[in-house]
Amino acid sequence: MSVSEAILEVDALRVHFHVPRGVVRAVDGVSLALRKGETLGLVGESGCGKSTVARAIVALVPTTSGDIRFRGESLIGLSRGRMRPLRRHLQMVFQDPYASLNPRMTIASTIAEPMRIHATVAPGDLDERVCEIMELVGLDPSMRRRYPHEFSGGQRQRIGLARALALEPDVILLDEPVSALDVSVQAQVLNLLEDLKARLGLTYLLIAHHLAVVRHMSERVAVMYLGRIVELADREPLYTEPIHPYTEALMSAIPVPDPVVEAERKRIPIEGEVPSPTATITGCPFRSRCPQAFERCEVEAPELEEHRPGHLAACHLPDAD
Amino acid sequence: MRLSSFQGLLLTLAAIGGVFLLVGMPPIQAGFIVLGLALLALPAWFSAPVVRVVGGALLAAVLYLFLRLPLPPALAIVLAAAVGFAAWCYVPPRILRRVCVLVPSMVLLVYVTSLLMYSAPGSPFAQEKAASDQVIAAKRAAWGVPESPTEFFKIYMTRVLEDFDFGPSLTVQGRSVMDLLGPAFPVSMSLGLTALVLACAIGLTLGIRAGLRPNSFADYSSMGLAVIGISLPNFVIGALLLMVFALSLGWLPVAGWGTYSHLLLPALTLALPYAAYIARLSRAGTIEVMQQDFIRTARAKGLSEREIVFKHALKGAILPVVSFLGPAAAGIMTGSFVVETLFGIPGMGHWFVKGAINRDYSVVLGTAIIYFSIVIAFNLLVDMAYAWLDPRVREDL
Amino acid sequence: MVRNLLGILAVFAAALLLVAFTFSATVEERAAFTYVSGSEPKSLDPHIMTGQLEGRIADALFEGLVVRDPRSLRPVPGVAREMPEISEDLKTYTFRLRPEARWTDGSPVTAHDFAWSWRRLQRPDLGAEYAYIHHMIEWAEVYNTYGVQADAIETASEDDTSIFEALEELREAHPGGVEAAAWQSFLAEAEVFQSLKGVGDPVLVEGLARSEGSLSQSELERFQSALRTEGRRRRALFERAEAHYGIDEGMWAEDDHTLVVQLVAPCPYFLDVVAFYSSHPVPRQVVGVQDEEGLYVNEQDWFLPDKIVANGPYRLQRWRVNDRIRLVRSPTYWDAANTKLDTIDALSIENQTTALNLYLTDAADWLPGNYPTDLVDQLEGRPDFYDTRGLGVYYYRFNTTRPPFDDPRVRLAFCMAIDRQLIVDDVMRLGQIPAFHLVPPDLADYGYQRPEGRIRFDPEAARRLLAEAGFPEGRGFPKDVGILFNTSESHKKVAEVVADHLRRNLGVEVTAYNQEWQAYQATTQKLDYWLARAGWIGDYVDPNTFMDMWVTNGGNNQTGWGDPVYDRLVRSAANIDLLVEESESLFARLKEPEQARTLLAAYRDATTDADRAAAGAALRMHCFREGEAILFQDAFPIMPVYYYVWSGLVKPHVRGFYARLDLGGGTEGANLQDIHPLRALWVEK
Amino acid sequence: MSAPLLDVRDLRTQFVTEEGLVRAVDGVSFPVDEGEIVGLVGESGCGKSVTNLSILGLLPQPQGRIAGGSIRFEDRELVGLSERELRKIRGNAIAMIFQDPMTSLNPYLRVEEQLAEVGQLHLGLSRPQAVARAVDLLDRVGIPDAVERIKSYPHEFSGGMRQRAMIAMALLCDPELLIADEPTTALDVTIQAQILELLKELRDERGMAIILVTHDLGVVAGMCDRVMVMYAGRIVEEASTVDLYATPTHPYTKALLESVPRLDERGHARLRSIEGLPPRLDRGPFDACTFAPRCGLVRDACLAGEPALQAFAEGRRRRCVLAPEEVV
Amino acid sequence: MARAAATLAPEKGTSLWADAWRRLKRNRLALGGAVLLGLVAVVCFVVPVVLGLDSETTDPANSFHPPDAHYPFGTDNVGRDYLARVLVGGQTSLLIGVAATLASVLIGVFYGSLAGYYGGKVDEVMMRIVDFLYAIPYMFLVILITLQFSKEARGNPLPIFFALGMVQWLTMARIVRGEVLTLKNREFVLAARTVGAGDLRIIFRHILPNILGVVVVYATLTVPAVIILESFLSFLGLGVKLSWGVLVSEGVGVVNPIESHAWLLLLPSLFLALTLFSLNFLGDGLRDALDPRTRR
Repeated sequence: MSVSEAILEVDALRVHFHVPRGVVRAVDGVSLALRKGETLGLVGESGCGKSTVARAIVALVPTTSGDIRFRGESLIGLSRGRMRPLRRHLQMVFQDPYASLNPRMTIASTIAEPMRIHATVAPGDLDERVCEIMELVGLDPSMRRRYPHEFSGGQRQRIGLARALALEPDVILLDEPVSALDVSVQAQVLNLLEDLKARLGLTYLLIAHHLAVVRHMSERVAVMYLGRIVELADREPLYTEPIHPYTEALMSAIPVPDPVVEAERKRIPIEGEVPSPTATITGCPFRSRCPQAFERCEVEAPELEEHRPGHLAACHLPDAD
Repeated sequence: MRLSSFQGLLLTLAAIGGVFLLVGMPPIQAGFIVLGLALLALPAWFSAPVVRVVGGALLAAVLYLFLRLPLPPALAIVLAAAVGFAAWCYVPPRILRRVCVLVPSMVLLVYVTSLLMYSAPGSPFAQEKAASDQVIAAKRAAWGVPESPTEFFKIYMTRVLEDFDFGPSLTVQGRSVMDLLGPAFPVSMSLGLTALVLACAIGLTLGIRAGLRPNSFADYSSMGLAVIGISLPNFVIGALLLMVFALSLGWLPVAGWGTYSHLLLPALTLALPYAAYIARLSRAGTIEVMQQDFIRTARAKGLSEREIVFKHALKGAILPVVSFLGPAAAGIMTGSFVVETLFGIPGMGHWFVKGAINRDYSVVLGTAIIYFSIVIAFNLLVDMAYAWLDPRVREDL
Repeated sequence: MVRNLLGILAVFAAALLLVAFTFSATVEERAAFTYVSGSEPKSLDPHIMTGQLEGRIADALFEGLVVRDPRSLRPVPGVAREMPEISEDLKTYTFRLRPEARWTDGSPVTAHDFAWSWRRLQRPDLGAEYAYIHHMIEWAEVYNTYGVQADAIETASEDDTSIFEALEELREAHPGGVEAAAWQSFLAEAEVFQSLKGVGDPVLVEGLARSEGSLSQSELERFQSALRTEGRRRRALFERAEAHYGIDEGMWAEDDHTLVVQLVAPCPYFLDVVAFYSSHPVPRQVVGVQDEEGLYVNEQDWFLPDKIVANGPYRLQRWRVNDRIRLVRSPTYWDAANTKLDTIDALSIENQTTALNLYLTDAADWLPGNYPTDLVDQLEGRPDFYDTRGLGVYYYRFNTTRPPFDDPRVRLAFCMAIDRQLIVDDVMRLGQIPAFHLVPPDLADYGYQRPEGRIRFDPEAARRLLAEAGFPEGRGFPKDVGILFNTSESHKKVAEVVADHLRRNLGVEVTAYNQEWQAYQATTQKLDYWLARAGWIGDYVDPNTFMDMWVTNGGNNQTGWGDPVYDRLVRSAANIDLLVEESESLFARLKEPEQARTLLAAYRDATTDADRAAAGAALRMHCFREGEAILFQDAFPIMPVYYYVWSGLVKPHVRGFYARLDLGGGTEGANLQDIHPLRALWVEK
Repeated sequence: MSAPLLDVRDLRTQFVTEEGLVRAVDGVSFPVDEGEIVGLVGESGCGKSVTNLSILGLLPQPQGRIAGGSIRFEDRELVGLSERELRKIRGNAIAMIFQDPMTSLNPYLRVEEQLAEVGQLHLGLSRPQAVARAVDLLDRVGIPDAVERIKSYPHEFSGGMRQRAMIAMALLCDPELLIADEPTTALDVTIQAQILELLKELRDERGMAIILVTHDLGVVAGMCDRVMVMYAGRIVEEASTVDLYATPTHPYTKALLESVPRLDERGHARLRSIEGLPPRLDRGPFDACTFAPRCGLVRDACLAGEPALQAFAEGRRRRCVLAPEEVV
Repeated sequence: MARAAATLAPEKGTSLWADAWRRLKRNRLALGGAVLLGLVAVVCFVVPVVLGLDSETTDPANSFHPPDAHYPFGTDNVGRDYLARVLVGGQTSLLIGVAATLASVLIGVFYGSLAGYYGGKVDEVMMRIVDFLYAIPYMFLVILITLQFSKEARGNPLPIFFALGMVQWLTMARIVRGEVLTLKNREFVLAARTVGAGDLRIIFRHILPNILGVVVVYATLTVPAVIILESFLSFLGLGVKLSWGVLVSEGVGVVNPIESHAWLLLLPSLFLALTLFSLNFLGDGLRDALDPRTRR
């Protein structure tokens, strides 16, 4: 595998929110590099901060510290004017296809809006361009004067994708793109995503809690827990030889649609639930649920280190072995 | 453009000040108001420790003002300081933050009300026969009502802070504001509470009945009945009630105050519009609650419809009503002018209207302060009731 | 479920319990006599109060030297043992007080109490609105007003510049002299007229009257020095009055039971004034508290139930604001044996319908006028309804300083365009008399012999006049003209009909609009109106109570109109001696100078005091006639509409209530001032 | 073999809406035996939840109604049973747990109250007895420190604990049948695993039957003895779990299985997608196979009429005109 | 790639407004309200012009004329045609209601959306100011503002609606702010931000159209509140020259046991009640139609 350039780099990103009961460390020191043309999967349970990472990248939430670089250029602290042209190349698709479209706008204006804002297309050509994009995502252009509520979930997700594609971006952040869809429609959207990537040479950051989807789509996968990345590796090594006990447990918890396989699988039970996001944590954040935790985990937070080539994990276990 | 919050404040205040200047308010007055608003806004920037200190100090100061009257000064200071200290230690910042806002609010209220009063034509000293400037000036000096509202504000605040004296009424000779409002308060309280109970009883019955079967006959008839309450001014309703129950049937007295029978018609008149609002709110509340998943759970448990409504749905259904009760109570206790006039009741509503109409500045300020206090008190009550009903907000209180 | 329901019920019950707990009224027995008093009394201090409803209660609580006989309303002895001795020249009244008169605290009512009280009424720092009612007494006006006027002229109060200084500034600003128009507006702005009220100095009189041409520097200088002199004069006089009024001059207590009053000039209505509530004694032991520096401090709340000491037939037992005042029979009253009602309730009810409902449901025995006016037709036929002509006039003021009403022709046109007969017959419907003059016709000595005015209902003539003034068929007439009235159903009715008449008869669009009382007063006093509704009810039965309103810049004038001739006439009526000197300059400008000269000659030549008094009285009436001629033949500063009628409902079991007066000798009279003394009432069931 | 615990026959449930008559469930029949876990799988809107609500007579009123068919539970006919009688069964012999434990518990009442009332209602227990029983069950479903925690309000519980509390509530009266309507959809996978494990244990322990409604084929695979696949208000295929996954004989089932990415997949096979959308149920009744418009194997026979649900092997039924072999 | 526009001819979609309208049309009560309201408005504004009715000409000799063929509504206390007065009064009442509501909507939406959109401390401060204004008795705010203009106004409704608008905007601001607060974190707003939309575009294109429903509902319910408040001012004598409030408060004077000229109260009350009844039902219907949460 040739070492491709990193198109998007996230470096020691922290996003903290102040709430009445304290500080939520939604993202607490995440570093990622997205290589051009790849799909990086970001998985984790709800509240682990995976969506916040994406939102921080597109500046929907303010960054507490750390750096985000797009094509080597830092996006942090940029003025609005400098940010706008860069932002064009960085688009996002949201989870809920019902909430992510303005119900009062026709889908033509929804898709055209980014082009209007950035004036990438002459106003006279907008309509035509909208039709093109709609065809690209598999929608019938003659429906462009309709409103979102007249579409099904899968179609809406296509519209959301069309909006993201309107600016011909390089990177698309996919925030749980199929989790709200029915199974049969999921496949349509996933296939479409793959096709588009191939056709347009896109780079994806795929955020999902569904490990199977991530496995299906991504070249590399990062697992998050409590605002941190606990493991980051190429797909196959991660799924076949996970290092972090959390990754392992997570995978074992996912049922496989095959009774024969299911019957044979051994489950790694993890007890309890994710600690409160406002709690201050010493040591390894996972230790309260980790079946293999030992003394060191109590006191020292493990760093994300390369334990095998290209396989990073934040765990003391490999050292202990 | 994302504003920093402080920039936002400055911008907001500057905009408000600008609007005032634009409509021709003297710069000093605009300045005072903006300053007051700034004081009002400032606690938003206080961190918890600052809130504790400022809130505790303000609490102590206010307490001192009260305690000093019956107690020797040294004792008052000690007591107030002790309570302030205790507040600093134990009272949650959320409540102290309220204190931080309340005190400047009260002061600003007095100032803004003074400005409003002064800007209305006429003065409390107007009489039918034009008096000479000298006589008027002498009267103004004697009553502590100078020509400038800012000066008046200073005099008034000094009087209140030093003697806890809300001043003499300027148009009812020989009576202080306390003399006038003191006896009127329990009257309004009796009337208001009765009306409130009536309003809740009627409103909840109609609203819940309607909400349980939306778009049914029960719904239409209940809401139709309720909407009557807000479709006519209450002086018309009062007059009609009077016509029927007092004049035609002779069951109840036509006017006056003294026996419980005097209470019923005015309370009903006062209650009807509020009953209508309550009906509306509880209808919406009921509809919403009845669609909740936990109602389905309750059904799946085998509970009877009655148990479901009264045990599981009721609390949620009346929550919107509860938050309406704060403003409603304030409105009911003070907005009864029409009812008082119609039924000859010596309540507070009279002073809310007559104070302004007679330009009785001290009465106006007195009523404003009372209203403010009632609003605050009822908001607190409502918050408590809300927390009692909804455990989820208890921690936020 | 039960818990939830119980919870709600418990909250309700707790709230209702709180109601029961705070329920503020004790159930009171109905009073022997209850009447609807109207709005809440603003004060029960007889020197401060100005309203009829307050006066009614004051008359029950306090007793003056003379009181009104309930049947005839003529003055009869009250605290005075008998009617006063009146000197031959009609200027000195000597009252002898009953020794048995007592205050409710048991102390005797003495002449010193009256002297103290009457002096208090004039105290400049009391600011009593009705102080002027005693101004016929020697030194009273001086004590009441000269100090303040001298202040205004000469000494600058802290932030206000004095007239004198303002004049200095004016002179410096206009080295070449001042235009008359600018001069007049300066005078008005500095309120010079008010401060120089009654000035005799010819330089000042001439200066004040200058309304054409301009004033040169030297004239201004002369004016200024005369002003300085006048200020000094007033200061000196004030100091004298302050030292002596009520002590040994003007009016004083000769001994504990003798009060001597000296009038400036004979005053035929003086005893009426003595019976008026402003002349009631107030308890100096309660009212006048002496502070450390030896100054009298006026207690503001001395008349509240727990403090009041009074000398009248009733005591104030309870006063619940906005509800009722409870009066009980006073055992210390000298004539307590003849007070018949044990308790009286005066209800504060403003709403007319509520008042009527209370009366109709027998919760009140007397409803003086306070019923919905639209019900007149229905009420008139009832046996318990009464009505009587009243001593009051309903009129509109013109703002004569604001075009187009600065043109008397426009004012007259307006006056002639409204159909008063229709207003009284179909709008008011109580038998009111259409008014074309100011003074009501029932003043026996005067009313029926006054000069014809030019006002009548004549739309044709009115249109002609308006055309002459430059508004043919109302064309070009300002569009924004409005008729101001103070908020009230019945004023509104009249104003709307008047506006309609003006529209139909003159073709001018005028809007009737209202302001509530406080704003209305400010607006009319600042002359910020076009046409404003007003009414005046005589304080005593004499033309003077109407005529003295219209003197230049008088407190009740508020039209901007003024005429030096009129002013002199009114002043002369108050003191005929002023006419004896230099009368020709005035007579030359009268309508009937010959008659005036004849009357003056008779006055001069009178040999006996009685003759002289009779001639003086006739001359006085002539002054009023001439004055009214100015008002209604030339100037029309006001538009009279009708003379009042009083009416009300009184239960048949109420006795001692006289809607018609028994004037003796079988003649009946109208109860012009709607006075029904409470002390005389009783109830027969 | 004795009569099944629950026997649903030709159930037809309809809703009257503004758009028209919605035949949400149209001729559904299935038995549930004692101690059996039956999976009901399908996409949203296929009628699986409505089927369950129909069983307990919990259809939203006044729009919903059972238009036909029969539901026999322990030899009693539930359709047409009075509300009063139905209430005796609900929460007692048949209990139900719902998808979102966040909203399915009453936020205004303590957990104690919500649990105890069931015991008081159905078992005639006194309040303290009912509470004690509730504590026992909370303990059983794995809530630590149940004596104390039972006094909490639902919002003080985490999502997993709430679902455990819901399960405890359902188990209070030892129901013969537990209907679990998407019990883990709102939960994280690790919690989902715990809850599913718990349900399985409970079944083993108490021998109650469970109807497990879900859209997740993986959940079914690990849990159920028998699976019914629903589509557009109908059962299109029914089989034992093992058979169904091994040899899906309905094109829809097959497509469904092929359209989900699997965790254990090797290689990067393209997912099979089912084009189009399920039919709108307010457009019925249908005179063709409802899946025909989306079916890759559609032929004329499919459009001629609606195929019936027919048994073709031991314990297997399907609704398709094609031969099973044509599909596999 | 030139494609004939004809082949692209789009189908017209139905907007949510159209949907709401369809739902509203099903709500017979609301529709009845709307029709009635329209009828009242048309009658008030058209009939006086068409019939040339005169509400000012007095004829005191003919006062309290009961309704008959010539005077369908009778005459008032100075003999004016009561039909004309009721209708012309209706014009003022409706105008005041609508105008004051518009004023409150403009101020409230502006203020509320700023507070909600910028959120955080700005929101806290702005809402604190609103809370503060709430604590001033609105009654004498209205009275004092009305007094302020009593001279210039002379029965002109302008200051009254200004005064009423000034007190009504507070609730509107609160409602709008609440809606904006939830909307601004909705994904479609976030999506707009990620494509680079500016604050103004987001407020005007994405947020305001979505709160319009709530605003319309609340505005419909504000109109009756304003009309009632105006009648209260009329009761105090602070009202306008002629409105339903004026007529009704005058009419109340006839409720007494002596003789009731009942039509003087009943006819304007009927119009007032019908209007408010319709507005309330229309408002409730709109809420049901526009706000899917309370919809069944």
